[in-house]
Amino acid sequence: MSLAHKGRWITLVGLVCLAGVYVRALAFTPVERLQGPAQKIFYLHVPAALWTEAAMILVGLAGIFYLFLKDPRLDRFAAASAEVGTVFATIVLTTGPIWGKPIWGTWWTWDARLTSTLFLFFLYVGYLLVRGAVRDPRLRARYAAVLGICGLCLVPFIHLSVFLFRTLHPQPIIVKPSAPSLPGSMLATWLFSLAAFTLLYVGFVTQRYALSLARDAQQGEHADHA
Amino acid sequence: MPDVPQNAGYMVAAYIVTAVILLIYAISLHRRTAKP
Amino acid sequence: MLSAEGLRHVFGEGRGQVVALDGVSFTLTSGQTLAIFGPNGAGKTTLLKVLAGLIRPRAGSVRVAGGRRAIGWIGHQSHLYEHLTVRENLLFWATLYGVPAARRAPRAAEVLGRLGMGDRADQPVWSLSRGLAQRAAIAKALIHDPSVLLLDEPFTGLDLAAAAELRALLGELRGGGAAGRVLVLATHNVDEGVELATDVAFQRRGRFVHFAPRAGRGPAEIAEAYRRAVAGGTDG
Amino acid sequence: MGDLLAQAWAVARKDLVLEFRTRTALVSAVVFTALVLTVFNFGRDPTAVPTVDLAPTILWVTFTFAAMLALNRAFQLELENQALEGLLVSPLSRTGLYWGKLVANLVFVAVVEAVGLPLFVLFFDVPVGRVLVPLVGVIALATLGFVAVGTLFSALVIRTRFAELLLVVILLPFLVPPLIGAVQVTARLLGGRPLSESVGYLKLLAAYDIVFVSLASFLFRFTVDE
Repeated sequence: MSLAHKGRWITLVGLVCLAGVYVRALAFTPVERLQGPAQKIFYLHVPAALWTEAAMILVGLAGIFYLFLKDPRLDRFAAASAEVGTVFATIVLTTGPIWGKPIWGTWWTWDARLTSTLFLFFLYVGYLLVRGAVRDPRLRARYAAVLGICGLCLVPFIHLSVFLFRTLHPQPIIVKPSAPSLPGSMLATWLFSLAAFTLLYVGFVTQRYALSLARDAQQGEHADHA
Repeated sequence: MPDVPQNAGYMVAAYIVTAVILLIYAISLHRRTAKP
Repeated sequence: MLSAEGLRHVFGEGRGQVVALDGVSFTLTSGQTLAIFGPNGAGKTTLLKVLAGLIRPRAGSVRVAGGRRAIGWIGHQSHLYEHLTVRENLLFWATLYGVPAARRAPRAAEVLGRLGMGDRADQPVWSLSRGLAQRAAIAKALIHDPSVLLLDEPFTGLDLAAAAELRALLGELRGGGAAGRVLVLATHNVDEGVELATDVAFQRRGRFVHFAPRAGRGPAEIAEAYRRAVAGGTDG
Repeated sequence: MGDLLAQAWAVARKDLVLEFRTRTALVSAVVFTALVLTVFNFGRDPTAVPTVDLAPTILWVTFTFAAMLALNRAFQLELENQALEGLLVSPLSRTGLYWGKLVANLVFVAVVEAVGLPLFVLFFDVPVGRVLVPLVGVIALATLGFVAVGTLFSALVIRTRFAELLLVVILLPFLVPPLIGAVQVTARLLGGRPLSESVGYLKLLAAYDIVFVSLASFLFRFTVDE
């Protein structure tokens, strides 16, 4: 079974799992009284945001190891993780405002998670642009690793500056969305959704990795270490 | 008992948007890796 | 002393690879001048860049007595800042090459004198003619009195007079015996710099298909040997 | 170590001599700064928004643009004069080259800021007198942050297409933490509030400088070596 097939299966399982989350969240999880049904956006928004950040951290770590080991597989993984991270960031940046409108009355709020995801999105765009602008695979891998490592080191500073900024304008947090201090059934749904997104991340990255592997082999640019 | 805010529409919108984004990406990956 | 051991280098990866160096090894001692002939794309420039430390080879090693500080590089780029004067350029590069502060000014004056550029020393580089700019570039390469001098096609773009002048200068620079410098000269034009060479090498597809002392052979014999080696060496 | 500093200073001095001798870049940056400040001046209605609230943002947006001009020029000198190969052949360590370029960029930006700040005070009639020393301190702290990252990235983009555009895009997320810190502290200073209120942001700026100057010093060699 080729890598692409494995990736497709994992993605399929992830999508089925996500369907399960949809059913469970929409039909079997109690509505939160203060925020109303809109609160259920939380089950998609937060896992996607966690994986947006996790994907960038993995890009950075892959970059660190690439600089020392010079193994093209690490570079391929970093490229895959960055692309998948961008997709998840898009989800966060669309569901965020949709959730913000009914709760805080405005489409965009400088909420901590939304703001840091926006900065991560710019980081991803920069990363993918650098990968697109460099022809030579080894040079591209090295430049991407340098940018990935800087991105990894930037994540804590994004949180710190957003945290300091937020203590300046505290939003009326009705339900603290970040910490899952939720009653049992809601927490279970949230964890279920996190599992679904994890599967999707792994499935997508595997497929994207297989894709760049095929593309490199076809152009004969990457020696096949796999 | 304060009545629960009726904002289910936003929830549905968010769930649809998420599904659309994920499906589009899944399909694009599927097609791109399918080509020999 | 300059020695290369099993140098191998490749550009790109997988099937799209271009083999630039495929196992090059040699050793040169003071006073020796190696002229490397080969068609464009034989990997001559890559070899010189690896010797100079500009490119890390995929395999093999380069040893230079005195390390990078002892290497002079004359390539297609002058490395001179146009808006600085010739002297300012020399003083700047002397600092980078670790020439002690007190020694820099006299050393610059000495090199400028030797290259007959004393009167142009305080002119900005952009105002120099091509020939003078080439000489200024050579002055830069000599500022730290390198024991190894690497020249990548130094004669290209020079008219006959300038080429003859350069040849005379290199001959004088080489010095003889133990105190002499090691010169490595890469060119695709056989009759340039043959007289300078103590040893001759033909490079083809990243490999030396011929490496031997010149032994008094003139440009004609070398050209003939080159044709035979390149033609004969079709095993590549 | 002494050798390294001497070489780094030689690189910085060379850059600055060239900048002050050709002066084109410096003059254009200064004129640009004055222009942006003027435009901001006409762009606002003093009666609607009190200047003090808007001033810090205007100051820092102007300084960021000016820094961008300097960073774009950072390695232009080497390219125009075909000298980068010379620097890489010489025994000058990559870190020495980075520090030389960093110092040159910082001086360039400092000169532009030294002109921009008085103009800013003049145009916006902002009471700076009492807080001048801490204000200059914050400006230095924040400028070091994004110029350190900018110098690394300007070396990274020189060999790619659309280098200027790419530099701005990949640098954008890295500008945010120093900018947020700088604007917040400047606002407090101009608002006459005691420095003790901005300790959090000052720590952010200091930490950012330490992390990214050392990270960039380490990563620089991977952006210039072939």
